[in-house]
Amino acid sequence: MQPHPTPMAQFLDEFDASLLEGSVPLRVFNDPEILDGELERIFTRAWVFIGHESEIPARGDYVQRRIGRDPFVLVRSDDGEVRVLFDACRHRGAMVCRAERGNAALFRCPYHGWTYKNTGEFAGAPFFRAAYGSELDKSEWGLYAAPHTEILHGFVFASLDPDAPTLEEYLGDMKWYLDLLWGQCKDGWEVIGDPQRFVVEADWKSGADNFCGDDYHTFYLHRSTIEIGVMDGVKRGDSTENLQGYHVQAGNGHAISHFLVPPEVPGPRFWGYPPEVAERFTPDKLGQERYELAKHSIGSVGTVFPNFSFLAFPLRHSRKEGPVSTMVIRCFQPRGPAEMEIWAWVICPKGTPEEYRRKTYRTSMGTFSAGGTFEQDDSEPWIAQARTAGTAYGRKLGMELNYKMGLKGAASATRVDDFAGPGVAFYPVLEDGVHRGFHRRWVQFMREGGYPSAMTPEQQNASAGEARSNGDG
Amino acid sequence: MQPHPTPMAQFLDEFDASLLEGSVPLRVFNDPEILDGELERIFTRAWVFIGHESEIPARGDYVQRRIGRDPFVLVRSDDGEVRVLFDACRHRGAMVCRAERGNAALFRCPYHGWTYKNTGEFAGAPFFRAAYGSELDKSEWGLYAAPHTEILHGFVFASLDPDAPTLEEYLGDMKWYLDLLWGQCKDGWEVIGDPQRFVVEADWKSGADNFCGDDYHTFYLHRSTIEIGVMDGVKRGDSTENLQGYHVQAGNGHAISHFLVPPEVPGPRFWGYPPEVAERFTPDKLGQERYELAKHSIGSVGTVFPNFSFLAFPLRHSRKEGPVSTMVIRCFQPRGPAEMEIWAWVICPKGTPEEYRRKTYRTSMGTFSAGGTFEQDDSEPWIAQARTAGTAYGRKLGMELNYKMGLKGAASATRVDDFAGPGVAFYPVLEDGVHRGFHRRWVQFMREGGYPSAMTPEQQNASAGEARSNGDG
Amino acid sequence: MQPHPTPMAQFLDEFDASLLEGSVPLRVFNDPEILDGELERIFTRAWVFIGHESEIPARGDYVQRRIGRDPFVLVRSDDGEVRVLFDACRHRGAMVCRAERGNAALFRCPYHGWTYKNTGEFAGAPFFRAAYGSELDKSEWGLYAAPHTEILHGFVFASLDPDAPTLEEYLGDMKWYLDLLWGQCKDGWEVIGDPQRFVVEADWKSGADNFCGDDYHTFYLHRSTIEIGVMDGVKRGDSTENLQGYHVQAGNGHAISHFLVPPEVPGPRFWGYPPEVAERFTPDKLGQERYELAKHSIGSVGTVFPNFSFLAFPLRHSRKEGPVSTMVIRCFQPRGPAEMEIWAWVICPKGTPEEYRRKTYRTSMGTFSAGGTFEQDDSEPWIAQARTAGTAYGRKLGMELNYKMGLKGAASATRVDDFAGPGVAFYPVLEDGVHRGFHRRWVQFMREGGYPSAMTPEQQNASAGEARSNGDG
Amino acid sequence: MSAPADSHLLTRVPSGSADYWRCVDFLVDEAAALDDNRMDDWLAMLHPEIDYRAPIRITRERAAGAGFSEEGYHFFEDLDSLSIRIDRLATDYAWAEDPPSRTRRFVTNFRVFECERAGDLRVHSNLLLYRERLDDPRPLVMSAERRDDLRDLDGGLRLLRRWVLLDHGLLNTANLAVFF
Amino acid sequence: MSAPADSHLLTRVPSGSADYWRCVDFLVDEAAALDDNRMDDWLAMLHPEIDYRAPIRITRERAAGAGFSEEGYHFFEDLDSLSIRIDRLATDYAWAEDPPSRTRRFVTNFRVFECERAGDLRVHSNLLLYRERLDDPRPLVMSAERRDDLRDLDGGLRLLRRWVLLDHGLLNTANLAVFF
Amino acid sequence: MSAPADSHLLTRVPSGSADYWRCVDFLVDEAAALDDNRMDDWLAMLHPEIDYRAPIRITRERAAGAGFSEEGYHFFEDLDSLSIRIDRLATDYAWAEDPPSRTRRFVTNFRVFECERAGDLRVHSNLLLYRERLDDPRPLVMSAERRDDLRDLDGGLRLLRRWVLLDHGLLNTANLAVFF
Ligand code: FES
Ligand code: FES
Ligand code: FES
Ligand SMILES: [Fe+3]
Ligand SMILES: [Fe+3]
Ligand SMILES: [Fe+3]
Repeated sequence: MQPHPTPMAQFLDEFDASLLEGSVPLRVFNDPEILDGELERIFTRAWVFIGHESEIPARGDYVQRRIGRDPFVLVRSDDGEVRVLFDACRHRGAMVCRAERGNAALFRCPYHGWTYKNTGEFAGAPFFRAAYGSELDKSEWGLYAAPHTEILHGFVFASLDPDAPTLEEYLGDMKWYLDLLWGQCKDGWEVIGDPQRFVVEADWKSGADNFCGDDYHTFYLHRSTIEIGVMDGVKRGDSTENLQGYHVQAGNGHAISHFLVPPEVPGPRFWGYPPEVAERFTPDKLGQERYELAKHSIGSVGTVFPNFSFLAFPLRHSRKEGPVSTMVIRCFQPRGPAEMEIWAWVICPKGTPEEYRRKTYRTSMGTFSAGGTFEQDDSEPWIAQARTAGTAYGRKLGMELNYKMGLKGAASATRVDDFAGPGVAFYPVLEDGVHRGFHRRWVQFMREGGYPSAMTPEQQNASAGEARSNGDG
Repeated sequence: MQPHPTPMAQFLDEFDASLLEGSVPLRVFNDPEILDGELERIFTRAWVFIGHESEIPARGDYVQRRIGRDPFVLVRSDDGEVRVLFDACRHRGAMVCRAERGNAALFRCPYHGWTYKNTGEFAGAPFFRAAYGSELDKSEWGLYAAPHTEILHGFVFASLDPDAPTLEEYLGDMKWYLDLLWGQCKDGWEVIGDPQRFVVEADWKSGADNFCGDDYHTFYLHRSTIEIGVMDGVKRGDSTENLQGYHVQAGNGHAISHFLVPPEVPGPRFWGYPPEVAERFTPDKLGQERYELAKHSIGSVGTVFPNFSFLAFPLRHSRKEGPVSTMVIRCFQPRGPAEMEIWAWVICPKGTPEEYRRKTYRTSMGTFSAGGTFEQDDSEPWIAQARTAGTAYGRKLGMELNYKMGLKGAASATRVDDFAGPGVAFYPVLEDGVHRGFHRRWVQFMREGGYPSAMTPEQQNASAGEARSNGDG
Repeated sequence: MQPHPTPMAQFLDEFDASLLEGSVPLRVFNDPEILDGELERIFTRAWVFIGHESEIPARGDYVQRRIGRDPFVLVRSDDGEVRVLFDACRHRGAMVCRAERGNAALFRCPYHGWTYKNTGEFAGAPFFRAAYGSELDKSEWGLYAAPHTEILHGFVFASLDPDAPTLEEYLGDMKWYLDLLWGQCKDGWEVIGDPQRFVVEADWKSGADNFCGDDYHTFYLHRSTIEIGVMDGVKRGDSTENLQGYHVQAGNGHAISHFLVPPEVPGPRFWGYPPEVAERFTPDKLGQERYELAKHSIGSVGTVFPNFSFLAFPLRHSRKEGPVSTMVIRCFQPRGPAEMEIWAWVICPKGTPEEYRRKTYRTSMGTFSAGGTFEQDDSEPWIAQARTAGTAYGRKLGMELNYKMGLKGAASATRVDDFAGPGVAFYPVLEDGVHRGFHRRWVQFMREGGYPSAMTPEQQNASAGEARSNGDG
Repeated sequence: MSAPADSHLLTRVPSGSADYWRCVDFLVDEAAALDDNRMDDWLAMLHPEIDYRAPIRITRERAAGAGFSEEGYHFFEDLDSLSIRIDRLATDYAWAEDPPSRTRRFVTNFRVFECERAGDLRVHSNLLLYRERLDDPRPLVMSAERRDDLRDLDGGLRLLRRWVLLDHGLLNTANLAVFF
Repeated sequence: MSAPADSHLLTRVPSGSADYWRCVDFLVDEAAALDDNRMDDWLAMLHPEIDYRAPIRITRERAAGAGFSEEGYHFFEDLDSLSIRIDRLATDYAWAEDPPSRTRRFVTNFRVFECERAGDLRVHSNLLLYRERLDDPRPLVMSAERRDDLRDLDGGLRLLRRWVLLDHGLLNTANLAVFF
Repeated sequence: MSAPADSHLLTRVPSGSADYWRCVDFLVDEAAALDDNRMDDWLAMLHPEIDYRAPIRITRERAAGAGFSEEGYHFFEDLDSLSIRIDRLATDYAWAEDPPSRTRRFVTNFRVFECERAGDLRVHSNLLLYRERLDDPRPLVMSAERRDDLRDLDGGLRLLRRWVLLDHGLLNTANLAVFF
């Protein structure tokens, strides 16, 4: 009678063990009990992306955001601090923020008029003294705020768990890569326009897992786009030539797939930005070595556990012009079992000339958005995954998915030590270790108990790494 | 993994205790487990409002109604009795009543034609003898009827629990107030038109709790309406002047907020009814004292536990004419977690002259209905409450709502002994005791065990009352 | 707090016992826990109908089908075998079949391009050697197929349980009747057009149970159709004259209601097929005795447990022409609590002349389809059943449905020994034994433990049979 | 008083005629004013004597007709009360429509008739109202037939009478804070 | 037999012409008759030789076309069978539509062509059917393109042929008890 | 750059005039091309200089206007990029629309204006897009106002500029793989 006879703890043990064999139980992509656990144990504990400072440039600027399914307000308070406030009035729980974007000195709850400063502090209530006398300590009745909020290169992250480590600790070696991407521009980065948001009837992990580095899908799922020449330098057919990139497990479940041009390719690349934008990059911030790496970087895609992803590649949304660099970020937000909400932003270096700014925006949206030539196909298999994950037969079979690429033996991906960045790196990208690492961290978060301890890149890679050293690497 | 680690009994104990501090757990406004409990322990036990006799004036007249989510038929049987029949054919459970209003001597089930008298008795079935021979005792196969049905001033109530007390016992001191409202008109009251029904994605308790006497919200949530002058005698701004009314805890979870005009105001008021309607009121029914109180009554709003509410105030839906009395009743029916169905009737004294009858209807619907200038705003915070109540972060925080108004100390609302009616009365209305009482009764109903014992007004008020006597009252 | 305080095993025991009294708990028609059990214990174990061979005449032809809610592909593989493949890619679980009908040598998963032969075997994957080296044994990575697939007269059935008996054993005595219906045509049968599929917010059992032989409903639910003369030879009014047919419990929960013309009626009937179609029937296949029975057969309706049903009657969808034979088959697929999907096919003997082929199709769809004059009314009571089955009051009452017809005593239906076919037969059809048998089998399937043992017709009929022998039969 | 019956006793104004287009343009312009939240423009399109009603509807047996309540109305308005509603929307506290929902009024199936009173025009049309609120991606779709009387005033048509015959029993909406 | 192809080989009847309006009026009047449950009025609009069909549709790959079944039809009717349906509705036992659902037919995107046979008119139109049943507040919305042939008879147009090209595979409805 | 304001400053083209019908026919024909998946026919209806946009929309307070993003667009296309999209659909791997969804575009509420540039026509219309995917019986309904500029080219109108003003914040759709 029980759809899930396995108690959750045992399920997690088995899952963890099965990861060593490159297996992930299909069921995790559609299960109400697992979603409840995720909301409780992942989304109220992990550091999650909230938005970018450039979305709220002035004091009082705010935008509505979500952590998991919960409503929050990202606001630049009058004291200049950026805060992440839980949008639930302390009086009777109505929501105090009504618009998705705006500027406000005060948030006034429509129900009874309790009022909060844009710092979240309680500011007043109608008939306050007559109603509450002196018993109500105003300092205790401000909006709840995320216990931790930190900003990295303008990207605002928050954690709802008082016990969370610092963002830097949480990011582990992934910070090095976020620095690589976003820490070298003179004036930082900015969001163009407003985020696009759309609902997909699939599990949020389908998106987050994919962006860990599912380069393997690019050549088939996105074949229509490649066939018509949207992605330069990618050839069709059964060739590994196109897969010259690195998979990095950066610890704590984070992963990045990073593509370099061979040293012999002339000219700086900076993910395809043309000179007038590339000049925003400077070695002054992180040093010459990292700057050189950026210079040779042509593409990146990655996921910061649990649900923040990014992608940067030069692409075409035109037959007349050459590839245009794109840089997009994503939040894969759970909405329900087999339902997520995708938030999609386009970003560019601050100071990008207007013409190229528009060009990168059009190309980014033209390829990676709900209507993008690339991304419109991504939701198809994700929806299907959720559907098969919900089957009775899949449960009866105990169906396990194949995450075995690069796990053992003779496959082409090999652990390499010569990659410039930290973490455990493989070359080329034909390997599933980045995905296995994501799920290992997921298991760790889902367990009962205190805040998950740090997971080193070696631990994250445990199975694959060991396996590789037994193989011929 | 469990979204609600607290077993229900412990949760109820904690909730009851927290009420003494003026706290209500946010979670109760959106929780599938709690809704299941409510359907099982409240809606199949409490006395609930079904409809008004004037809706079914003739024998055979019927209307479809709900108790919780369950379908019932309110019918005036051929023997003149008013009955509340469970609309489930005893044969295979199809529904026998197809229209929302009509007149029928028989209810014939469309599936196989089993037929019931409008008393609910089994009347026959096709091929009865050939099919069932002599074994089927017809007297045992009538429609189930509510075990208890009683009528008070034409208002029909029913309880699905054989162990329920009488309606009078159930109402406790609230009966005195229902008498005050509806027991003094010569020919009673009647419903105008058909009820308006609409779905709101909020918990049913948001409505029931509000109508217990949330006068506090009037001045902010309904500020748009007040600003344009719909509610006479109410001034804007931070003034308590407008709150001259009484909050009464009437026992068994029932509550009323009652407004009087000062004795110096000339002329009888009767909730704003003009002389040609007010003359329907008579001291002959309940005596001179109650009649005098009605004469000075200008407004009432209240809830009979669990989900029957009423509201009467003189209001404007015109700039050219003065205030018009309105009298509306409400059922807040659960439909699902965070979903209710609101049933809204307009009533008036029987014999109200046609012109004023139309005027009170137009003003009532123009202010208190799905499209009413007042009520259209009410659902906004209720929907938001349900949304925050469903958050993982709210659960993690164990977020408690503030029901502390008037609980302790120096606030202005004071228990008064000089109010004319029974129950525990406070003056003025700036206090949450009426809401706390509702939730105390709710806790009592939700507990396992036999039918809840009576709760006196003093018990209902326990926390607040004690606190007040320690304070300066 | 628990909506279903009865543990499932105890519930099933009680249900089984109550069947002896002709009672079925209303709750089974709308209960999420029961649906979960059905998906797990019935639909992944029982033999279920998948489709007809004539839908996939050529190699590579496929159609998308469901078992319970799970997606399968019925395909005629290149080796000529008919297979039922689980539509879940072994890589990451996306679906490999995108269209509802087509022809394919290969199924290629859109996500990463893993490819399967139309036998289900793994055929290849992009970069296979580079990605997986030699570690991945291709023979282990084909699509899952139903462990058992068998074809009876072109009707394809499958079971997802390796422990399932053969189809023949599973069908028990019902095979004799399926042979009677579909085993005597020279060239077999074929589907006309594509199946019609529609969603009904009712439990799947409402349909399956009805088709076991709910002749009782015909005269009231379908009275509109009968009144206007769609069903020949059926008279209105309280007459049993129209019910001259046999109810047969065929074992293992299967049942059929079969109608014969009296021997004195001239001319062969063959369910109303005219001579030019009836000549397709031949005694060569099953012998003269069965052929004679077909000759006198005028109508059949039945259910193969759990959810495959059929119906054949001569009907009118015209005032100008006489009755036209119809032959329809049905799958009642669960979609959710109180939600099913009905699949409806029209079939006819292969070789039916084109004009009559069109005529039988038009008449079949004109009467038995979502828009058919008969069937459009069926969903009304089924939806109502699901609704009352979901009520809190129904649960409180422990409401039991009446399945007592023919159970005891003086009713007209009598067990007969002179019916030509196997199983336990009753005459005439005014009895609920066929429905009780369905539910007895259901209880057996729902129990924990190994594959349900066979249930003989006598066992299926236990209660009713015993009762009848005590009565006057 | 019940809804104007299907106007078959009236003279049909030929589709494509000048009066037909005046009516169509009026209703299309009106829809644009409402969808654009130009409430004052809408108010200006109303005749001073406007009678604006939306009767409550319940499910009745076929033999009992369309189920419109004899006495019950969701809306029963005149210019006085409609202008109160519009003034209310203009405050900063009309929460049900602030932020405003995103609406779109699809007006189709025009049939134009001459009213009993010369010059007045009766228009039957179908209205599909698409409405989204806040961040809820599930639209609220409402449907109605409207039977309107239009009258010339100061050189332009004005809405003199409107019956909104909703195809709704139990309303699928938390409020009726928009106009039909 | 398959649905009439998009009628680009036929001569277009100019929009706004008399014939155009006759067609539009016909379809709008027809929708009103159906929405008002005036079934006899509807029957009177049908040509005695009416051929009324709604093919079943399944999901096919793009290359395989629109997915209409070659042999399968939800409806495949003539006047004889349609009148049976209408007579059935008039009994007191036609449960699927008694109480009747609340329907509204939105007819748009008219394109009128001259048929091969002189005088006959082919009209393509889009149909959105809004339908509510009993106390279920969730509407059932169905969509189709219709390709109709209209023929003059006794001084008025009659519906001679209709193909209802539904935009539905698995139907979102418990019955097809209404007409399209 | 923001959407063309409601075009009240422009001269209205009389409804029923030749230019009105040219616009209506254009949009109705265009809808048919898209619903029939005749993508090349659609491409031929576009002006070489087409500017095709669908701004992102967010929920703002009433005082802040309709909520269209100043810089954010779901679509921001020219002929070059639109033809890439159409070529992509023609491959065998455009999964989001292969099998194609079943779509129906209901175009209503036409208002036609003369553009600043003589001869160009501006049309406002409402678009309801009904869309079904695979075996999902729940339709996806999208709504928008469109503000189009049409220009004569080679004897026929071409779509020169389109603003699709969607009535959607959070999109109720897994992809925007269809055209508006
Ligand atoms: S809920 Fe916010 S002020 Fe009362
Ligand atoms: S279910 Fe009511 S008569 Fe059978
Ligand atoms: S999921 Fe099928 S190929 Fe990857
Ligand atoms: Fe992708
Ligand atoms: Fe209120
Ligand atoms: Fe039937």
